[in-house]
Amino acid sequence: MPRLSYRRALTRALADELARDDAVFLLGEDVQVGASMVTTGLAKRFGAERVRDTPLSEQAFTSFATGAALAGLRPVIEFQIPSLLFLVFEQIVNHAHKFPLMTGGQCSVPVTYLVPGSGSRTGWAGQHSDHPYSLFAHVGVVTVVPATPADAYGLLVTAIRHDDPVVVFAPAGAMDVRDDIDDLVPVPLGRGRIHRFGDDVTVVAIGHLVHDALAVAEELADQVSVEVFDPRTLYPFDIDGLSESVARTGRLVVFDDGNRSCGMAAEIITSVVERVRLLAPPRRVTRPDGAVLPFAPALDRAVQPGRDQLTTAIHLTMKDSS
Amino acid sequence: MPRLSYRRALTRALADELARDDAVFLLGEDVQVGASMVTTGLAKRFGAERVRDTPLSEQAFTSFATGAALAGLRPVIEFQIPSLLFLVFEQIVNHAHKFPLMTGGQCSVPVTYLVPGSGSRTGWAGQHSDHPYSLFAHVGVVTVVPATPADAYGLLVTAIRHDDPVVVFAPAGAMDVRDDIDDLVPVPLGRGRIHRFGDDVTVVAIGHLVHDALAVAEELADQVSVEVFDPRTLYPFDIDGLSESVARTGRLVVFDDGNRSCGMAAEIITSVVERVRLLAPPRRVTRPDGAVLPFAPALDRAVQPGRDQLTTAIHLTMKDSS
Amino acid sequence: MTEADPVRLYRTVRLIRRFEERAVELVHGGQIVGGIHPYLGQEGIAAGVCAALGADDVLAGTHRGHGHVLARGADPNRMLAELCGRTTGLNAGRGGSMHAADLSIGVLGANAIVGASGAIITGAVWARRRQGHDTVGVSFFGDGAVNEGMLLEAFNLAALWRVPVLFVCENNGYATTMPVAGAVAGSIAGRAAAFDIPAVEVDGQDPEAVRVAASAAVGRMRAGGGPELIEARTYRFDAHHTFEHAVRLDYRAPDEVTRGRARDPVRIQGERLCDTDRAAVDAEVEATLDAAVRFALASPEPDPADALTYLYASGLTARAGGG
Amino acid sequence: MTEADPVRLYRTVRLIRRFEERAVELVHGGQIVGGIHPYLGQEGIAAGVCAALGADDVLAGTHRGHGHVLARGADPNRMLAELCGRTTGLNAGRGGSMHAADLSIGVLGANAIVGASGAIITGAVWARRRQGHDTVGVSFFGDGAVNEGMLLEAFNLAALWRVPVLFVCENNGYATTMPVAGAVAGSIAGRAAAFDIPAVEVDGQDPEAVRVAASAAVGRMRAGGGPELIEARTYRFDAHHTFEHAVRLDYRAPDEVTRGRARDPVRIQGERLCDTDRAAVDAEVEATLDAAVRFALASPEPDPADALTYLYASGLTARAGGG
Ligand SMILES: Cc1ncc(C[n+]2csc(CCOP(=O)(O)OP(=O)(O)O)c2C)c(N)n1
Ligand SMILES: Cc1ncc(C[n+]2csc(CCOP(=O)(O)OP(=O)(O)O)c2C)c(N)n1
Ligand SMILES: [Mg+2]
Ligand SMILES: [Mg+2]
Repeated sequence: MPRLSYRRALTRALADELARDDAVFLLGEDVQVGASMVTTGLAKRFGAERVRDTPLSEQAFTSFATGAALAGLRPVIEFQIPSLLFLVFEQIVNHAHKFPLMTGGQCSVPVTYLVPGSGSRTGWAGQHSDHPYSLFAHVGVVTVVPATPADAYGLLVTAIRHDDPVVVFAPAGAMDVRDDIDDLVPVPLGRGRIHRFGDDVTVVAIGHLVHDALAVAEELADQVSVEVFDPRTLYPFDIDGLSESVARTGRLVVFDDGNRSCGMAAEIITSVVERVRLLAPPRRVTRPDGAVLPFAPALDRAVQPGRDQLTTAIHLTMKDSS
Repeated sequence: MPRLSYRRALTRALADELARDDAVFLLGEDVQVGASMVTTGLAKRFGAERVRDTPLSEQAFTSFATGAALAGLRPVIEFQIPSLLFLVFEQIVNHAHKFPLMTGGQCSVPVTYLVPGSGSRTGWAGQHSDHPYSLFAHVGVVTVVPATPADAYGLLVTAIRHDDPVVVFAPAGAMDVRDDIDDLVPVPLGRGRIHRFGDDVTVVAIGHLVHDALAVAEELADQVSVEVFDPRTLYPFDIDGLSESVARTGRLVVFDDGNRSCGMAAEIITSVVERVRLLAPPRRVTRPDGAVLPFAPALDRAVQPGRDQLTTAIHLTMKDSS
Repeated sequence: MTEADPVRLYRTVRLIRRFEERAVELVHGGQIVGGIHPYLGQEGIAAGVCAALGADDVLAGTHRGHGHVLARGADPNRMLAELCGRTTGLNAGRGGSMHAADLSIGVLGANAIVGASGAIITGAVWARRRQGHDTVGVSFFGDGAVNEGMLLEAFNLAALWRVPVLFVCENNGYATTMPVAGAVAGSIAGRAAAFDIPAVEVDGQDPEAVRVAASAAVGRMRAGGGPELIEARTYRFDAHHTFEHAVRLDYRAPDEVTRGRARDPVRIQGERLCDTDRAAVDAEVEATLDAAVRFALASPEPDPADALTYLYASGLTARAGGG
Repeated sequence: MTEADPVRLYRTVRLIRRFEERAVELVHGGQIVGGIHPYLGQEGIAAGVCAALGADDVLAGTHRGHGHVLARGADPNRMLAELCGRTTGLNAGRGGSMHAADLSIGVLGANAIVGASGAIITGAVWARRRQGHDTVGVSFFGDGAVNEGMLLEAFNLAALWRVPVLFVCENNGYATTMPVAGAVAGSIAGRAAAFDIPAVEVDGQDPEAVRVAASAAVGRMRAGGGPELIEARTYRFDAHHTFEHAVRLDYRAPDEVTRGRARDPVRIQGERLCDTDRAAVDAEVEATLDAAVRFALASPEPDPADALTYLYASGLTARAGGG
């Protein structure tokens, strides 16, 4: 049972898919030397033709990938910072996503957009600390946010094999998580995972926050029985799995590193209340509305959803229903 | 009491602000001849220096406006199609929106982004029919979607005078609405409006859908007493006004032309269930997940939320609670 | 280097001309919803360029895209059915005028976003060559597109990676109502030079001149050359978009329009045929288009229940929007 | 045309050099969180260009932006306090290394997005001139930025509207690990020529040469000229970012680095001073930086309760994220 880091799990997934399918290729900035420490060694093994360094022309290389996908390849783009997804939003949303319907089913666009280190990397400040996964769930691009090394491997592999565009967020807060992994296998899209069973409240935690949720659940173990649900894929979302959990616990708290308004937490809560009657009003712990992460570390932390806030939300939820 | 069209109300708001404040200027594509039929006559009256035609360089002219705003002006940008907001998403979200916090309060960025004819213009197909207001509510940029000529005037004026960036969506479905207007006055941000009082259910309708909701409410008048709430501003959202309404009716249906997942409807429902206990599960009538509008008119209509769907949702909501 | 074939070239420009005139009628008649950006006056460019291409080549067009699709050899029946939003259309009625595509003949599609096609075609050509095809690509765009950063980035990628893409700038003097001089600092050819992309200027109103320039460029690209740019000087005979037929926008002087229309690519190419040949082609084209109109209008409209078919190639089904 | 002032110019490059060396120490010491992009080796460019500016002028920098802010005359105490995330920082600790700004002296800020500042500065200069100021602007960017469409669009706007912006490309040979030759088709100067923007190349390691070129350009712009571009050839002495001090990325040959470091702008300008003058400046700079470090580290850290202060200039208060 090898011990694998989340970062290395991503490297393994890329290597395995590059080896398995000649149609797969990787492009991005500084991927040959592996500045992100994710693509390390891949250029040496697979060559500069399939592991391509790009100029700083994000819009062009994103659409270049769309064109290559239309011609039958399976590009994987690595973006160095989450906000680069803002810069190529047009190319992903208005082109890659829309081609199959607009052409009446003549084509598919199997591109994977990988963002290693999404969310806050302490000290990278306002323009480098976004966690914009909810934007892609809104436009309907498949969006995954793995929390563990096994899921990072399994979901990245699945994303690369998927026939539509997929955005893979690898949260900075999860990149150094290590895990004992028996077997590395593909993980299906749209299937959540219960990391911890509980009877009183279901906490839905996204990405790196899964680990914080598990820590809080342990802390509270003698007072509240907390179930921790990790959706893994945000779009499509495993509402059946979650509904089953909430039907048992009767209570829901969502722990989401995205902005509050129109974020995943709102989607999750709405999808649940459409189906399940709760014993207490649902709660969400998120970034504030319109969050911009300030540079100073204490402020950066203050803007991110924290364990204390989750603990409070769980206690309040229990109180509301007693 | 002059009869004014929504389109002319926008023209009037631009003209009044250009006349009132020399810091205001307008830029965009074909604004001098007024291809959108909104800026008609303004170049003649205010000159080509203040009503500026731009090359097709949306990213540059959007950031040009940011720079001009940093230097004390109040630019208004007209975008010809809603998806141009995807193309300049970086410039609005990562720059204009973030400057005040990142500089520690050294500046403000009072830019107005006006999109006349947002949503479906029948037959403009996949890349020209988006209604992406929820994206801006998520990132925390002030977002307004006026439904009536009076609000179109009042909210555009307020947007131009506002010290932060504001996106103004003028739905294609509302552009030709006409109204008797006694006085043209600024309308405050974040204040909703009840167009029709009712006792049984609160329907929150956004933009042009307000008029469809009112029609449905009339049709159902002898069976259900429907209250129609128009938020007018999506971010910041008038949750107090809406909570008051829902507290009276006990039931909530949201009628939203955006995509379903992580859309305004989800935010509205979540904000309400956080505060108010409902008599029946809330419902939303929206575009489907990941909507791309197909060209054929019948398909284009089928993807947009319709009156029949709203009627059904209202009936089901009443049934659920009886 | 493709052979001169005046009749074939005339047939193409004549087909596009009459197709567009029929399409405008159908817009006015309400059978085509949403209007079109007529290619009238620019027919020589699509015809001349496509005459220089081989079966393995690919192209991407613009919002003013009918000519590119037809010149590449798409079925006029299915093209017109697409504009009418019918299930028999090239895109099964899902794309319409601005997205008409036929991937089976290498037409990656018209594109409603100005400047977007350059990078897409660059990626497609690079991919096909990696797969062993001797593919070159064509990216059509207007004079307005050379101010879009995304297109200039594509110039850089194509030049850097020596991807054989022929960038064809259809300079009709205006971006909607914006004259080139008001929008383009420097020159269009200079935009190519900035990336070491060779550029030539050609009379876009002479289909044969366009074909000669294009096949020379394609020849150099097949011989291992990198991307090239052709600036085709042309004139838009009709409105930017048919909505202008209803709303008069004042930006082109009447005498300028008259002068512009005087150099007619269909007439210019037609004069290279003897009267009998020309009459034969004209009759053939009318018959083709009569059939196309009949085919399009007789074809079924899609069922609203199928509105989201094709949304996801993976077969993922989207959640409906109803309550 | 500004006067030559060797001492002043030396003071500036020396200040930046020692500031950066101190900052790197503070990064290693953990007092500066998140690391920095050191400007080491490129000091002559910021110093030379800013020596050519007047009080009404504005500039915008890059992710490697400390030098631009300091050369423009920002208070080293508040600059260092900003890097340490203190309330006394230029941005009250909200911006950090990549966003340091001082609008009171026309520094619109460093910018973490490559290629973004060109259009912003163009708008700011245009606006200030409309308000009656005789403002020119400077947009600093690296060699990697000339491949960003948004910057090329800005070239077009500035040239088209004749906005006097000096585009200064700091060509240090690499974009992170990507060599210029692998990223730039054509040439950097050619990118300017594409928009009819005059471009000159200058030795970025000679502060005086940069000043001369910049003030000539500024002079032409004040006399009514449009934008110009200066390509300053330089070399980055240290890592792309301090994270490289921990993770060795293999992309520059040791002897290349040695050769690059041999042409040191601080030494070059220092040799233009007599030993006593140079020693005096050196001592003055050390004293300034000793004080800056004391000031920064003695300054208070912001209160987490104020995390969202300044989010909205309008005073709008954002909804908190708690449950
Ligand atoms: C990126 C983008 N900006 C603006 C528009 C709106 N628009 C459609 S066509 C057009 C003018 C295009 O001019 P040009 O490139 O010269 O092509 P032409 O219409 O003259 O054939 C504009 C502004 C768009 N579709 N895409
Ligand atoms: C638009 C954008 N793309 C990528 C990045 C990540 N990044 C930061 S600096 C850098 C290299 C910039 O190179 P250059 O412009 O030459 O400036 P230098 O670092 O050499 O001073 C990259 C790729 C970014 N910040 N912004
Ligand atoms: Mg044109
Ligand atoms: Mg560089």
